[in-house]
Amino acid sequence: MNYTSPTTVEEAAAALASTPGARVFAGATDVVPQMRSGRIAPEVLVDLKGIEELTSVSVDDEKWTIGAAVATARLTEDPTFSAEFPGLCEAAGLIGSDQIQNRSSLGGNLCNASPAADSVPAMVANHARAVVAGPGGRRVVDVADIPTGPGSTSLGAGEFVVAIEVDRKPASTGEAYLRITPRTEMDIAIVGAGARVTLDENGVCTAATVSLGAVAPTVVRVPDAEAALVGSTLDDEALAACAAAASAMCSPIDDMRGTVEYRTQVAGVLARRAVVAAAERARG
Amino acid sequence: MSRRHVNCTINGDSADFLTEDFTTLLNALRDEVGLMGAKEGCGTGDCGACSVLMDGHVTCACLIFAPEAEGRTIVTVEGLADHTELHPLQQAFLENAALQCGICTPGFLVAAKALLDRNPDPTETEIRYALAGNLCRCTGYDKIIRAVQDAAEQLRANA
Amino acid sequence: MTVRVHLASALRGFSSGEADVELDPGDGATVQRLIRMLDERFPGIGEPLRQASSVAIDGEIIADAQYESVPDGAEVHFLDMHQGG
Amino acid sequence: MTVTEDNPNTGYKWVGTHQIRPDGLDKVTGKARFGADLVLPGMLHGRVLRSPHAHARIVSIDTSDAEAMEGVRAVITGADFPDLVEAGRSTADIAVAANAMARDKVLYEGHPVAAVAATTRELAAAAVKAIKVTYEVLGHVLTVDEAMADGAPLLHDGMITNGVDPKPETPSNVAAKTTFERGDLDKGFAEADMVVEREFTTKPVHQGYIEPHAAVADCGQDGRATLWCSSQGHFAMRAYACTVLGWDTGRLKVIPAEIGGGFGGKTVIYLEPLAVRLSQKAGRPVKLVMDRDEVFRATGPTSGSRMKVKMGMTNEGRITAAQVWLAFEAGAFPGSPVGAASMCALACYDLENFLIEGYDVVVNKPRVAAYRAPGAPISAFAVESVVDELAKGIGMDPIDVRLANAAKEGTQAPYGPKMPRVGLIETLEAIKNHPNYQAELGPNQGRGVACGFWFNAGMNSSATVHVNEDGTVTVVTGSPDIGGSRQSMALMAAETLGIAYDRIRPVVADTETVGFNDVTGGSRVTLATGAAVVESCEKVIESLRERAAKTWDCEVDEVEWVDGQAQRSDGSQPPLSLGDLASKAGRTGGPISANASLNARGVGAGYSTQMADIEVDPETGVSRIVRYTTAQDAGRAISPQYVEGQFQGGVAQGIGWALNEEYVHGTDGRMQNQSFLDYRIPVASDLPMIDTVIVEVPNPAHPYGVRGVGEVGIVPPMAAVANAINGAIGVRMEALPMSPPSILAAVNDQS
Repeated sequence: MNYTSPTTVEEAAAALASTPGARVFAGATDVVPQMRSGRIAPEVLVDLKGIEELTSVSVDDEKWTIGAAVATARLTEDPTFSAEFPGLCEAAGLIGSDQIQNRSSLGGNLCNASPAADSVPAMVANHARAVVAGPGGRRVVDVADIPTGPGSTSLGAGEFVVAIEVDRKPASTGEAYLRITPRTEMDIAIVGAGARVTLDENGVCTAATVSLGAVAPTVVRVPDAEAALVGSTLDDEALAACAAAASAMCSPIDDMRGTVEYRTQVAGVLARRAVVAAAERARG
Repeated sequence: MSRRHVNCTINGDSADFLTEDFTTLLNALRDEVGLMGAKEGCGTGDCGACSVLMDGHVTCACLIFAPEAEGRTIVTVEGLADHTELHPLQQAFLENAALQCGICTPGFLVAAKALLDRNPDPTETEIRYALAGNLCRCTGYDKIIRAVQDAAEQLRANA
Repeated sequence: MTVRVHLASALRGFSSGEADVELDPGDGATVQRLIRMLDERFPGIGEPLRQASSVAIDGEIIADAQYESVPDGAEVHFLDMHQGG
Repeated sequence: MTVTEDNPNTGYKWVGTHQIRPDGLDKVTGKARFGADLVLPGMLHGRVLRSPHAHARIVSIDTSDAEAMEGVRAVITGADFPDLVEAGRSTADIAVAANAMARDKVLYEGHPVAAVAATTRELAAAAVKAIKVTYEVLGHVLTVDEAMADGAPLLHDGMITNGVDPKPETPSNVAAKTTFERGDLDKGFAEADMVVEREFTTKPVHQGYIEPHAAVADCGQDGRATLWCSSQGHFAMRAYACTVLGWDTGRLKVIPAEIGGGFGGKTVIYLEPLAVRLSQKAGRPVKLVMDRDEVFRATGPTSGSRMKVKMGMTNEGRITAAQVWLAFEAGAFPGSPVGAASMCALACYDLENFLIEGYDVVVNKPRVAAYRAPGAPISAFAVESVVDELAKGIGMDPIDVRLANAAKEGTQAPYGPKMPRVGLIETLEAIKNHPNYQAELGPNQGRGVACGFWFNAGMNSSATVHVNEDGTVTVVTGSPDIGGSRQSMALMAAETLGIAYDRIRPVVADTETVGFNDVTGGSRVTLATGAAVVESCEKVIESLRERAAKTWDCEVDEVEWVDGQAQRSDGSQPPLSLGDLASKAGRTGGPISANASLNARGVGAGYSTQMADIEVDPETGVSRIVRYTTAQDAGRAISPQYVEGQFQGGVAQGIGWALNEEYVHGTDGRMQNQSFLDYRIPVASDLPMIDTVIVEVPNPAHPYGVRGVGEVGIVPPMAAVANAINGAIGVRMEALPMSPPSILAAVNDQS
């Protein structure tokens, strides 16, 4: 059992390639509990926090590039980023306590591939992309395409996420994330909903994304909800259609955190509320 | 198998210890360094009893691998008092009866220090959310929140 | 001297359903003497009474009360108490 | 805020004041040593192998591979302990031993089957995995309904229900039935203008102390051992461990560590005898510490239940009859708190007609342990919910309804005896007069009220008081300090001796240093151990008066003890301070010291009335505590800040129980939520400040009026919250926890 802390993406890739039982980690907030419960038993742990690219945030006219291992606390306390993406920050800020926030990362939250991961619906609502590095070089894929089911991803052998890219937010656009948990903090979403809407000068919705967490094996987008919103003024009728579409999109499970009925019903409520919150932000 | 040598700063002193690669910082602090102030309540980052500051940020020592401490600055509850003077948070916890059994107290003090270092005048709600990662089963939190408010006031007066 | 002993429902099998029993245990009576007298009247009731963890004498609940003295006119209840958390 | 009966000026100098607790400094600086903090030279690390099955016969255990591993120094199984069945020991002793280590059957997931000691934690974990256990898996029962069903798999062959006449002939999972009854139920219900009948269920909940169980044992070659552990009673740990080991009590010395929370869950043993036996086999000290998942799977909890309550009320608010049926999960061995739950269920009320039946039912879950007023919160949830519904039904204020039926001095308690002076009415009035009772409620907000009763306890305590050479004082007790009792001991000693609080050092001593003490439980320490401290101090004062009389060459009755000084009644001599007398103790008869050992008398029952203001989101079922107010009769608050802390802590635990806490088991009989992430105790942001009113109706039987405050605060919250939810959105919650999914399901059912 070895710990290694590479300083370049290439070294990390080599470390991953050299041992089949190697595993990358950033904050270890999921890795340690999984090791402790015996669910995973990595032979080598590759700490990504020594790689500058993975721990830095940059922005240009087109996009934000967020290192996959950047602690969510560093991201959410960035005044520029949080002003532009308050919804994404809300979501990232819900991943556990302050103690966790100083370790957890967007990359880790994504690659742990929990359907209930809080930051993922918000990233999906914002059309975020993942920059993936691996033996075959780099590729860029939609964040939504990384998780393929609970605990599994589309990452190939030796691949890992280097950064999350989010395009600069267009004008008159707002986004939001809401979730339901029994406790106010330190909890896993029973249902989560992300939304982003763009409004024109008449208040008509010109673009919308609605995403749901914890209601299917992966985070899902809700095209019918988005269709119901676009072209509307987000009036009650459109919002009701959005809620109904969100509920209809659910294929959840019964588990110790919630029932199929509950998740299905509340997904609609949360989707509607997330859209309302996003619209308020879009209106400024 | 030979053990790894880790150099770091703990509570203001340069320190080093030997560790297995997969040992947690919490176990290294307790077993190798001999600092027993950080406690294990869960081992999974859910209770905050092992809270320490790493480079000024509050984290759960149970979720950190000991080799990650290389070159870092660690502060535990044992490092809060300034020689003969208690930290205002420690004094406020005593005066407000903000502890009963005391097992969670080290973690609360460390997390509260992290809060006040970045926000000297937090609201009650901000304190409650900042300390939500620290479980206390004895007090119902009421007196802990009041102690943090008192300490914040004291620190602002001292500043 | 009169002492009134209350028998819990589970013990009334011994007493043909009688719930309240009056005894004259005489001066210097103790709980132990009450149990002996009850066992004479309702054979077999002594054992469960001795096993009761507590006895209430005029409302005061006392643990391990076998040798507790019982005043004239007292009301006595045998109780199985949980020690608490 | 404190409400004192008749508001007497107590005249106390130390009792009732705010002081810094004696153990506080160590606890804020990280120096305090808890169970897992002890390290001994050469110490081995132990690990327990636990059953993956809820119910199975152990066919064989092969430890040879584990024993052969490098670094493994000892392996033990049930065969390493005496067979208490063969030895003819009591059922209770047999259960203690069988729960500590399974012999032929495992009765719940997490039941210990073997343990190892090795040179490192990692080796111990690996060795445990190398032990091969062959099980014959049996059918399991997880709820009282499953356990009581015809043909249910039996946990204990041949167990016949106690308390049923005539005795049943066939064995079952029902260990015992308790019954309390009075009057004529039919007549009572006939007199009612309104009758409500409902069924309720609750889940097992864990005490949730933050410190996992830990024990370090060091057994010598002479067969004697020293055990360090964190518990609510090291004398009890000694007794239980020796029972399991088959040892004389004198072979084992137990040294108490600081205890990181217990709430009843650390009144029983788990690791202690295993650590001793491992150490004995290895010839080295052994430390055993539980992981959090082990704490959930194998310790605590309190009972899950099913309950039926039927009550009748007149339009004037008089309860005419009450029928209560309780079935409690005991876990794997008999001994649920259903008896206490039965006794407490109706103890807030003065009733003519009632019937209470309680069933103690074994199921394939961890053996239940005491949890804060064991049993009372469960039955109170059901009864206080029905009282609330009746009050709303007849249109009467919920506090007025309770006042109209309240138990008071002279009330014949449902469990038999007449109540002595008690303070229920005062707590009801304190809530009614509290400004929060008039606070305006917003949309989807509701207010709920509920009451609770707990006996409190006395039991056995010992204390020794030493006067040091300079007049400082050491107060030695054997009651582990779980929430500030060292402070209350010091305050009562200061008050009695008339010296300053900071001249007194209270310590909790080991089993060889102080006389016997029962566990710190039942809210008994301030009362009982406090009484032993006060009595010891009084003996010291007697001795001091004699010594002063010697010094002055006068009669003892010419000497008074006032304000920490001996005074000559006629004023002819300057007073002698405690320090003066202590420094010359050698001349007046030697060191000054006294002890007292007693079975405490004068237990004073505790009542609490609480009010919850809750907001419910009707679209999601998410609830929020807007305001919470608790009024509890402390008798006398020796240390008011810590009394408030007990009130607030009990309320917070109750709110967790009400809203989110529960054991979730799969159909495979395994617990699913064995972490603090999924077993959701309240976090700081879940709660508001908890407003407290310390009601003081002094216990006439205690020197300072103490009743005990630790437990009753957890009795009312579940019903108070349920009643508030009912006020907010109209649904009557019949099952705990009232989590968002269950509230929303109730809303859906209603509409």
